[in-house]
Order: sequence, then structure tokens, then C-alpha cells
Amino acid sequence: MTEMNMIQALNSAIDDRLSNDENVVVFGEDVGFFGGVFRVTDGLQKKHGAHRVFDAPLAEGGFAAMAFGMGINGLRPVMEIQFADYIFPAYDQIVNEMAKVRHRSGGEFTCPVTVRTPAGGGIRGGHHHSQSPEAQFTHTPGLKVVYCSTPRNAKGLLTSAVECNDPVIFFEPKRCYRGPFYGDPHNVPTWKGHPDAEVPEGHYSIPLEEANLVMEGNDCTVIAWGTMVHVCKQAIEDSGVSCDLLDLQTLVPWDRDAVVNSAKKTGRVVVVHEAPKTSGFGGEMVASIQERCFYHLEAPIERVTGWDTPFPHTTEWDYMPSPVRITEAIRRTQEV
Amino acid sequence: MTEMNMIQALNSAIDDRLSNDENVVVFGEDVGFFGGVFRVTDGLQKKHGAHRVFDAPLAEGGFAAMAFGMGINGLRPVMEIQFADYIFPAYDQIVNEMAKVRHRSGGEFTCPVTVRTPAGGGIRGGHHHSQSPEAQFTHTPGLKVVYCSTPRNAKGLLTSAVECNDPVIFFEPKRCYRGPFYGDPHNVPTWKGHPDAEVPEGHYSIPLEEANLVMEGNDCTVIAWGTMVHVCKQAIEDSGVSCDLLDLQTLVPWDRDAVVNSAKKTGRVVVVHEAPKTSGFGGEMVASIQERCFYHLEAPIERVTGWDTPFPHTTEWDYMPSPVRITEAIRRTQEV
Amino acid sequence: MVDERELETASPFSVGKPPARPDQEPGFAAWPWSPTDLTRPDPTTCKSEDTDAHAHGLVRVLGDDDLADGEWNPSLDDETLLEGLGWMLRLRIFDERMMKMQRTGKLSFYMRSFGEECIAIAQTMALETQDWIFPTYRQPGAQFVRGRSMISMINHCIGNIEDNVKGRQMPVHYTWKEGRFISVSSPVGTQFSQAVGVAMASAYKGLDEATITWIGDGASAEGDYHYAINFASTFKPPVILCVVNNQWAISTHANLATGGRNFAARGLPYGIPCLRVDGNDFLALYSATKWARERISAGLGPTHMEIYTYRAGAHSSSDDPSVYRHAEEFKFWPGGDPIERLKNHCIKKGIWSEDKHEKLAELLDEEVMAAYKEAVKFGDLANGPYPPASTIFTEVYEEVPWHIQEQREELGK
Amino acid sequence: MVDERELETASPFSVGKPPARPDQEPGFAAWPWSPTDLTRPDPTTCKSEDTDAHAHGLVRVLGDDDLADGEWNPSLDDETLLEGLGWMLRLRIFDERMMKMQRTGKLSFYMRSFGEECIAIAQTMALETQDWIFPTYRQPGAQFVRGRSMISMINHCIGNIEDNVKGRQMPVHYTWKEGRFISVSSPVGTQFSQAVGVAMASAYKGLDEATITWIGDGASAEGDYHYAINFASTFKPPVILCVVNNQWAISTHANLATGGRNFAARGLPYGIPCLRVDGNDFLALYSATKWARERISAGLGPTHMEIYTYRAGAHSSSDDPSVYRHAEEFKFWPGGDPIERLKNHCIKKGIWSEDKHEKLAELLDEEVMAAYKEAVKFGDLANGPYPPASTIFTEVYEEVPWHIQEQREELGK
Ligand SMILES: Cc1ncc(C[n+]2csc(CCOP(=O)(O)OP(=O)(O)O)c2C)c(N)n1
Ligand SMILES: Cc1ncc(C[n+]2csc(CCOP(=O)(O)OP(=O)(O)O)c2C)c(N)n1
Ligand SMILES: [Mg+2]
Ligand SMILES: [Mg+2]
Repeated sequence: MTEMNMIQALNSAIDDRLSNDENVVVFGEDVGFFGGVFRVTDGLQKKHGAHRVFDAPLAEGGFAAMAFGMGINGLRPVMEIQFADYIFPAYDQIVNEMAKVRHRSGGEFTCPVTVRTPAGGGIRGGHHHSQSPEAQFTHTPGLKVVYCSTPRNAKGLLTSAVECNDPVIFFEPKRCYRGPFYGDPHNVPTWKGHPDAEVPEGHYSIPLEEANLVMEGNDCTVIAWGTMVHVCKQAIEDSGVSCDLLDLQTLVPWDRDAVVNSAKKTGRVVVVHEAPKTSGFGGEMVASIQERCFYHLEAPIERVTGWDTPFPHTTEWDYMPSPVRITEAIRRTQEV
Repeated sequence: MTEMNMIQALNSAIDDRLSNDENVVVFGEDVGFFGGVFRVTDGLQKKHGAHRVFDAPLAEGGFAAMAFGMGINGLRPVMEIQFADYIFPAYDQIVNEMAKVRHRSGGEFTCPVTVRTPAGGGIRGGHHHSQSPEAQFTHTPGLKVVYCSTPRNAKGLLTSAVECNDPVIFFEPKRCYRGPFYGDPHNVPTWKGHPDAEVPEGHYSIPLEEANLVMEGNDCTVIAWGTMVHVCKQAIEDSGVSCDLLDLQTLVPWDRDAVVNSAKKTGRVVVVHEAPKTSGFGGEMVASIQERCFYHLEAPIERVTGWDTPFPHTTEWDYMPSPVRITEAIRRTQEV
Repeated sequence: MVDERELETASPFSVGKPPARPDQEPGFAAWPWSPTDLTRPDPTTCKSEDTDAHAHGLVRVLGDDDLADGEWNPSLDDETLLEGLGWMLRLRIFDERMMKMQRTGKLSFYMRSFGEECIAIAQTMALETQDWIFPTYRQPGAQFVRGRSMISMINHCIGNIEDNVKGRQMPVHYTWKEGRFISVSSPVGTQFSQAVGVAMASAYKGLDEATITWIGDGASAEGDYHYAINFASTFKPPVILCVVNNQWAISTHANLATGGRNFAARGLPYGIPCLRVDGNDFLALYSATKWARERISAGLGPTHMEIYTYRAGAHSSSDDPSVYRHAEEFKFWPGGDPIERLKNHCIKKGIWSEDKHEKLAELLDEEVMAAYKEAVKFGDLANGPYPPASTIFTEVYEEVPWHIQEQREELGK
Repeated sequence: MVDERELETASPFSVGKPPARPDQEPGFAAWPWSPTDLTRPDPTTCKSEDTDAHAHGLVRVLGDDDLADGEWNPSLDDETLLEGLGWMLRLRIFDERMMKMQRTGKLSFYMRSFGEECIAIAQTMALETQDWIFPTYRQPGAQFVRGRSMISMINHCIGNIEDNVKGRQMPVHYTWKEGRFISVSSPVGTQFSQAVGVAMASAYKGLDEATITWIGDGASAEGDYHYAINFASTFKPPVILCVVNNQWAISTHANLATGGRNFAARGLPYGIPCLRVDGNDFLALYSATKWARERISAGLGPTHMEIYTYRAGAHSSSDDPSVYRHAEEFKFWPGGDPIERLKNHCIKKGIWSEDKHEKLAELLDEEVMAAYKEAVKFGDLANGPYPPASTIFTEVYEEVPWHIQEQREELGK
């Protein structure tokens, strides 16, 4: 075990895969010599060589296509989209091509690509450096969708993503790269001393099907992913309500048993995400839970999400779900 | 009133807009001389001229960008994506650009673009001529999302879409272009004699906020859009259950009062769509209804949807929600 | 700039026009190019800028007299010539049969290679067997050259229980990994940029493998075209990038989709050697492809090619071109018919005759019919049996996840 | 093809290298181009193919001796020269102040035009006031020329209650419709293809309006670049398409992002006239832009330009280029500093002096400080006040729909 921040943990996962699987190649804008604008691939080109870790031309659709081609010809590309907001030029290659090639080819061609991308708000990024577009991928069969939240699960999940023989869209909560975020922009802790900053060296993986039970309680189930896991932790403490906090980790396929069992136990559920409410993955969670746990529910399932507006710049703290909003939602579930 | 099929009704709406608003321009692949592969723009180039109705180069992202530029410079472009499956190369221009430009520019620039696109299955189109990607747009604030189902609402809604000062994604159920579809591929009626094939001539609009109550009943609310409206009608008849059938028509913003009132009245809801289940717009419907009508619900809200797989070719009738599956879902809601 | 395309007048911006609309007679200019125009630069030293003339002229071998001439003549032996002719004729007959079957509902849809049979066949013959083919829907002929059984191809088209892609894709969307023929995808253009990645992987693994890919004149307007050219320019992988300029994209003539003078030269500013090749000339295509392959063997990376041809038939079984172009336009096209041209060449060489040709056509027709009869035994789209509904749920992921398993159980088939 | 870029060795595919990494001295070759190299073709008759030399050479007016020479000399009057110099100096000083303020948290982020001040300023001066400017984040200078108040610009950057985009976008993402300066968007490249649409609308309306737009060497790899070139080629709208080749895209040198010899020539195969222009030469840029504008007035449509320059500073306030390039690389760059070059020219012309220059700099510094002090009265990012939270919910649509209204009430602000 070594203490790492999330950037180091991601770096460690990629380093391990590069070291132990010669088919792994890493590319994206500025990921080569420079090591990425968030430094996730720092030092990897020097260590593994310029044909294994390299800068791609500034064309997300272009290097997604390159990844596709490499993937069907036996490599295991790990590509970085510099900000999740810039994944959309590659959307066609991801949803029409990567996601479907195994099926469309009768299993003859497969595409084991990992698409890593920093997502979410909290860094004053405004419209186009803050979005969290996971729902736009969870709706596409053929893709696995992962959202890490701590150094530990960042490493474990990324290792599994790279090892997975299906395309994986891997979201990294950029606000948590250097420390957890509890919803107070004036409180900027690092990962130092955080139990989830203890990360195994070498190969370490977490299956792409398990939620993580972050807190255990009896009266409400809070479901979140990414940065919101930490904000929810704070909110649960503030609320004084005994809650299960489930960090979903993998959104497709999500952990049915963990979610259903907790919802049945508590009968009250709050789902929290940064992305806009309408058609967010929270909608899927709510719909699935009410389908499966209808007779156990004691109160309407609550969603606390970003608003149905573009992500703002100066007023971002009024946009992102805050501990206050989440606390209120938890309390509302207890009122009935 | 004239009897029209859906193609003629759409043509009539565009013709009216071209005739009465000189800022309207129409383009897309093969829409000019040829009049579109589905013939929706047939005759319009001849009537209105080659600078008002013209073929665009085969680049959905390129002519979406062109539409954006024309839109912010005072025109009112109506662009066609030949199949909804091919909207993804334009996804960035639509979700990052068109959807946000009014907000990002403090209201100084607006983008009154209509993106028309034939969507959905039932024509043996396989993976890439059958998708129904509405949910991927309902999650993007700034876009209105519309799905017509009959000649009559096709004309009324398209007129409103073109007149709307916000970007509108307008889905046309290609299976219903020439006739309704009741779920039996061996029964191929035309629109002839159908009451909703009676379409007003000249200007005719339906507000982009109203659902259409297609059938009225007491015991279950069935919510659908596009082709599924007709399949649901059949299923409701087959079920023998007294149902409200709501054709949502506009998905963003959806008709809150119609949905909530019906759900409260019946206490039982089935939502039906062709797109895959996970993170489909059905999830949003279920989540919103349980938030707003929790104490009125007598049974779990059911979703009947396409499977979480790519759209198949030979087995498409096992993919699309069938009257049988919908009937079973309606009946399940009555069992409790 | 004065636009040299014919334009719609009275338009505030340029709107191009095709050579002719249905009621007009197509007035194609005679070709100014002859087989002796162009040198054949040494492929192992040639630079992009040495191909200016080749990008702006036309690489031909078969002259208007059907004789082979010029530096690009690959001097093929008789056997190879007749093999190529045979595959082309076989493809045309195959296409005709499939089209008929489509009309009877045995398959949902079809796309012919009519007028373009030469392309994939000559080019695949010029490549090595380990090379990757990344086609569009108009290069099925490569599979003949690589030895795919016709029955297996028909099984796919009619979507029966033996279809190797399990009825999941529309007809003509072949996949055949054994023959290194990569899965055809409907979104046009995507294969072009992906092929660069396939070639990068071959280079990465240090293998002597080339990848060839094609894109239409229409689809070259997609971003994928630009990605392919620029990524090939940047990384110089062993890829052959071919724009098939058959002049039409469904109803849209290339004049309406670009104002450029040609497609071939687009690679020059990217430092890629460029050739413009007569797409109905078996020998020219064979030779140009060999040249590009020699560059790859020498470690020099990509070649960009425009294949200048003409879409002789309808876009697909859903299309009726007489609505938007002269019904007989192909007859006016100066590039001729690729099969006729190679046939005449072989006859002039004394290795073939009209009689032999007719006999071959009959044999091939029988072969196709026999294959067809064999294939329909496993079902067809009109009558089934189809691949079981359970195939909807498999191979979406490597393993079936719980939610798809639940859905499969819900369907109960 | 032998690759003329420097390449990483021992790589199975080509991986380019920049001129120098931090520990190496940049060895830029001296420029072979001089102001008298190139003719200035008549803009009202010139065709794309007449610009081959202009696409491969470099349009210069200011020689190494800082004197104006050659056919491209626009022979500007003294007033215009000094006006341009003044705007450039003002922009540099403005940028420096903003950068300092960024370090204190008054704004979240900043991007300078350092070394590229010439571009938007010279080009906007050469255009008509009714022409549309569709910029990236490195052309804010156009707003000076069009007369936007500096206070209004600062209000945007510090996101205060007077920000005309209501704190919604990051700093430097200016919008100013009154000045026909179209909203800057973060996704790079999108404006390039959109600008074609803006120009199409002008043509459609029959107005004498041009649209100018820019894209970076990096962003030119996006599909939007290709769309823009091809759509401009097809429809020939009144658009000026400029690739700003400042050699770097954050840490990625153009050598790593394309293998091509230059950017300018990419428009030639599309039938668009192409110019490669010295981006640090006020007179050359002014002149080239006027030339393109004359073509537009004559109804001839698009021009494609490569603006050859150098990103002198960091990519943005978040960037430290000394990690990936020689810290002083700009000093080695043969193209010099655009302000120095125009200053020297004016001094040599006898209309300017070092002393006047220093005095002007002082005045401008005071102007910037005064504007800044005025702006912060309306708030700044560090201390507020900010635009009210209600601005999150407005202008998403023309009218606030019920679901957004509900959310606004939920937030209760
Ligand atoms: C991305 C995308 N957009 C549109 C289509 C519909 N479509 C299929 S083929 C075609 C025309 C293609 O023309 P071209 O590229 O010239 O190829 P050709 O058919 O001439 O071989 C179009 C528009 C598609 N398949 N994919
Ligand atoms: C679509 C997209 N991808 C990535 C980014 C992140 N990004 C911002 S600027 C930049 C480099 C741009 O370089 P260039 O186009 O050369 O412009 P320059 O900064 O040199 O003016 C990158 C990668 C972005 N803003 N948009
Ligand atoms: Mg074509
Ligand atoms: Mg740059």
C-alpha cells in the first residue's frame, strides 16, 4: 500500500498495464511528453517509449477511430479525452462503432478500448469543462460505463477497464484528482491521510459490476458516483439520518443486488448526480428501483442533480448538488 | 382538410414555412433535386429554388455547423439527417453548440434550427437504420425534442418546430410515413381513411408542450410516442383494459399536467418506447411520475422498451415492443 | 475564382449541377489522359511532391484501343488476367441474381458493385494475403479473391441461420475475419479513419501487413476522411487510402458536394503520395496498388488514391436513379465498363474470345444458382428460419450481463 | 517517403518531435522568404491554381530590415500604421494586467494573445465594419478595433454582475453582437465550420458582408476544419478561413500533429485560393486580408490562409510551457515579435520613436488600470458580487419552461 492521490493512482494503473501487457498503448492530446494536462500519464512516455505513450492530433473523433482500428487488430488502447465535454466529436465512433462491432460482426471483431476522461464540475470550468455526460453512454448497449471516486477505486477500476474485452467509458471526477470534495469550495483537503488514498502497488483490480458500500445505515439509501460520493457523505453526516451510501462505481452494468437490497432495507432512496436531471442516469436508477422495490418504498425516491441548464461558471456552487440540497432530500424521505 | 400521409403532411408544413418565411432554408443529403430518400422534400426545390432547398455534402456535422451559423445570422434552417442513426457525427455541434449558444452568449445569439430526422425501427434497417436516439437529446438542456406520430401532428408539430426560436430535434417515425403500424408486420395499412390523416392545408401548428390524449380510460395510463403510439392503441384494445393513451408528442418540455393528472387518475402507468431501456426517456417518465404521484400509484410503473442491445435485422419483431408485451404489462398493472 | 463546375444560376451562393438531369443528354468530355502520360516513380524513393502529376492526371494502362501501354503496365501473365476477368464477371452475375432475389423478398435490401467490379478485385489481387481489407458496401468482390464461399456470402445476405453475423446487420454488410475482411458498417466514412488504426497496430506489432480501405466521393465529406488523411500523414502507418469517386452519392453528384478539381490531390499538402487511377482499368488499379504495397514493404507508409469511376447502377435496391439522372448515363461515360475493357484486352491479346466469355458467364450463372439453392436451405428472409431471437442478447458484451439476461428471459425465446 | 520532420527513432510508426525540448537549444532555420518573392495576383480574377506559390511561400511585406517592400505592400498611411501599433500594444498590456489579476484570483483563468497580437488587429482593420468576426480565444484584439469598451471586456473576464454573458462562460469567451464579434466557444474548431454558415446567410440575404474565422494548427485536425474547407469549396460563400499556425497546441508541436509540409496549401485541391502569410507582419496580414475581402466584394467567395506565427507565451494561465519546450524558445523564433517589428518599421519611417513608444505604453497601462478599477466596482470572481443565481435558469430557452421554472424555485435564489 502506498498513499496516492487520484492522479497517481490512475498513473499507477496505467503503468502496471503498460508494464505487463505489451498490447497496451496510450494516447490522447498532450498525454505523451507532457504527461497530460492533468498529469495522469506523467513519466509514462519516458518509461515505456514514444510508440506506447504518445500525443495524438487534436481530433477526438480521429483518435477514437484509431483506437477502434487498433482494438480490432489486437491492441488494447487506452485513450484520453482531455475533458469529457470534448468526447462528443468522438460520439459517433463510440456509440455507433465501438459499442456495436462485437455484435455486428457476430463476435469476430472486438474492441477492447478504454476511453478515460476527466468529468464533472467544481473547477470553474463553465459550460465546456464541467459536464458529466455519463447518461449519454449508459443508453448505448455494448459500452461499459465506469465512474471512479477515490484513488483506490480509480486504480482498481481502471485496471479492470483496461483488462476488459469490451469498450469502457471511464469517467474521472476531476474535482477529486487531488483531494476529496465535501461540497465546500473553501475547504480544499488533499487525499493525504484519507483511507481510500491507500492504494495497492502493482496489479490491483475491482470488478466492473460492484457498487461500494461507503457508509452503512438503516433509514435511507443514498446512491451516487464520482465527486458526489463525497458530497453525499458530508450531507449524510449533516442530516443525522442513518444511511447506506452506495458508490455505484460501475453504471453499466450496475450492481443490482447492492442497490435493490439496500432500497428494500431502508425503503427510502435518494439518488444524486451532477449531470442535468432530465434523462440523467438518476432517472434510470429511480425507474429500476421502483420497478424492483415498489412494495418496499415508504417515500418517493428523490433525485438531487444538476439543473436542466448548461453548467455555469461564476455560479457553479449554485448548480452542483450541495450538501444542503442533499440533506434536505434525505430529510424529506424521513418525513413520511 | 386534405387527406395526407405523413410524408405529405411534413412536406406541406415545410412548404408553408418556405412560402411564408423567407428566412427558412432547407438542406440535407439528397433533399434538393431528388426530394429526399423518403421524399419528404419532394418538389420543394422546384417550387422554391435551389438556394432555399438544396443538397448538402455528405457530412452531418458539417451541415449542422452550417445550420448553426445560418441560425445565428438570422436564417431559420430546417436540416434533414437522413436516418437518426447518422445524427451522431453532428452530436457535438448539436449538444455543445446549438443547445448552448443562447445561454452562453447572454441571449445575444440564438439558433432557431430544426433538425428533422426519420427514426425508429420496423423497416428491416438493422443496427444503423433503426435507432431511436431521443433520450440522447432529452438530456441536453437548450434543445426541444419532438416526436410525431400521425400526419396531423407531424404537420402541426413541424410547423411549430420551424417557428420556434430554439433548436428543435424533430423525430419522424419512418415506419409510419405511409401508414400507421399496429405491431403486425403482415398488416400494412396506409393512412387512407385514418382520422389523423385529415390535415389542415396552409398554416397549422400544435404547441410544443402538449401531449395528445389518444384514448381515454380509467384504469391505466399508457404513455408513448412515435410508432409506439399505434402499437399501444392495438395493445390497449387487445388488453380489454380501460386506458388513457397519451401521445407525448413533445418530450422536452413534456406535458406535466397531462401526465400527472392521468397518472393520478388511474394510479397505474405503462411507458413504452422503442429505444433501449437503460437510460431511455422512459426512465425519466417513470422517475418523474413516481416523484409527483407516489401516493396515487397502485402498482409499479412498467416500462416496455427495446432491449439493451443493438437493433437487429432479421429478428426485429422480437426487438420492438409488441402488442403482446405491452398488453401483458398493462395487465400486470391491473393485477394489484 | 470562376467556378468551373456548372452552377445553378440566380443563386446567391454556388450550387453545383450534375452533368445531366433525366431529360438532358449527358455531354461528358472525351478523356485527355493516355497510358503513356505518366511515369512510374520508384516506389521506394518517391516523395509526396513527386506525385503532383499523378494526382492531377490519371494513371491508365489500358488505352482507348484496349491495349496495355506505358510505365504503369504491370505486365501480368495470362493466368492473372483471366483470373481477374473471371472474378469480375462472377461478381456481376452474383449481383444480378441477388438483386432479383431481393425483388422477391428473399433479402431485404441489396447493393450492387455494377461498373465498379474492378476495384476491390484488382486491388485485392495486388495485395498480400496477410493484408487487411477494410471495405465499404461496394467492395464485396475482395472476398471472392480471398476465397470466401459464395454460399456463406449468400447466407449473410438472406439472413438465415447460417449467417455468420446472425442476421444482425443488413445484407451486404459482410464480415469475414478469416479472410481479413473487416466488418462493413452502415455509417459511411467511419472505416476510413479506423483503417489507419488497424495499420498502426500492424506497424506496432512489427508485422509486414498493409491495410487497404475505401471511401466514396460522397462520404469523403465526413470528418473521418480528414482524420484518416491527417493521422496517416502524422504516423505514416502502412495504409492505402482510396477515394472511390464514382461521381454519385445516391442522388447527389460530386459537383454538388465539393468545388474541388479532384480528390486525389487532397493528400499532397499532408505529405502523402497521391495517385489518381482509372477505376475501370484492371491493369492500372492492379499496378497502382502494387506500387503502394511496395512502399509499405519498404517501410514508407501511406498512399492516397482517387479511383475515378462511375456508379453504373442504382445506389441500392431502394433507389431509382432515373429520377435524378439520365437513365442511360452510364452509356455516355467515357471510362467504359471494366469487364468489357479487360475482356477486349484479353481478346486482343489472343487469350480470350467472345465465345469463351459467354460460356464462362453461363457457368458462373450456374454456380451462383447452385450456391443460392444451397444457401436457402438454411432459410431466407421471406420464409425463415432466422437466427434464433436469443442472438439479440449475445455478443453485446463478452459475457451477458444480468440486465440483458433478464431481458432475454422476459422475451422468453 | 522520407519524412522531413524530425522523428523519434526506434518507433514502428512515425512520431514527430518538436524543434527542442527544455534541455535543448532551438535551432530554427533562418527564413528563406522575402517580401519581393511573391506577386500579388489580381484578386478579382485570381483562381485557386494561381496561388500555388502563395500557398507554399510566405506573403511578407516587412523585410528583415523592417522596411516595407514588394507587391503586397498595402502602402498604409501613417495614421493607420500607428493605430495598429497602438491596438497591439494595448492588447499586450491588457493581457499582462489580466494575467496578474488571474494570479490573485480575480478571474479564474486567462489566455493571452502574446506574440499573436497582430493577427486579429490587422485583419479586423482590413475588414469592413459590417463583417462578422468569428474568433477563437486568441482573437480578442478584434474588439479593440471595433471599439468595445475595455471595461465591458474586463467585466466579462472577472464574471461580475455587468458581464454581458452573465458569468456563464469562462474568461476570454467574449460575446459582442453589437461589434459583430460572435460568441467564443470552448470546443476548439467548431467556429470554423459554423462561420461558413454565417457567410452563407449573408450571401443568402444578398448583403455585402464577409465572415472571418480562425482555427489553431492543433484544432485544424478536427472534422470541423474539413467541413469548413469543403463547404466553402462547394458553396463559395464570402468567408475568410484562417489557420493560425502558432506551432503549438498546448504541449503538442505541430510536428506531432501532422506530417504535412504546410497548412495553407490544403485549400488548393478544393479549388480555394490559398495564401501563407507572415503572422507577425502587420502589413502582410492587413494586405492579405484586404485581398481576400476584395474577392468577396467581387462575389468570388472564400479564401484560405495560413497565418504563420509563434505562440510566444503559455497556452493559458493553467500552463507552464517550460516543462515541454525551451523556456526562451520565442527568442530563437525567426519571425520576431509583431509589435517590435511594426514599431521598428514606424521608427524607420520616421513617424515613431522609442520614447513615444514608452510613453504610449505608460498611458495604456494607466488606461488598463483605470478600466480595471472601474470594472471591479461591479464585482470580481474572488469577492463577488456575481450575476444572480437566477441567471442559471434564464436564456436556456427563449421562455423558461415549467421544469426549469420548478428547479429555479427549488434552488430558491
Ligand atoms: C453517416 C451516414 N450518413 C448517411 C448515410 C446514408 N447513405 C448511405 S450511402 C450514401 C451515399 C454514399 O455515397 P458515396 O460515399 O459516394 O458512396 P457510393 O454509394 O457512391 O459508393 C448515403 C448518404 C450513411 N449510411 N451514413
Ligand atoms: C474539442 C476540444 N478538444 C480539446 C480541447 C482542449 N484544448 C483547448 S485549447 C487546446 C489546444 C489548441 O491548440 P491550437 O488549436 O493550436 O490553438 P492555440 O491554443 O495554439 O491558439 C486544447 C487541446 C478543447 N478546448 N476542445
Ligand atoms: Mg459515390
Ligand atoms: Mg496552436
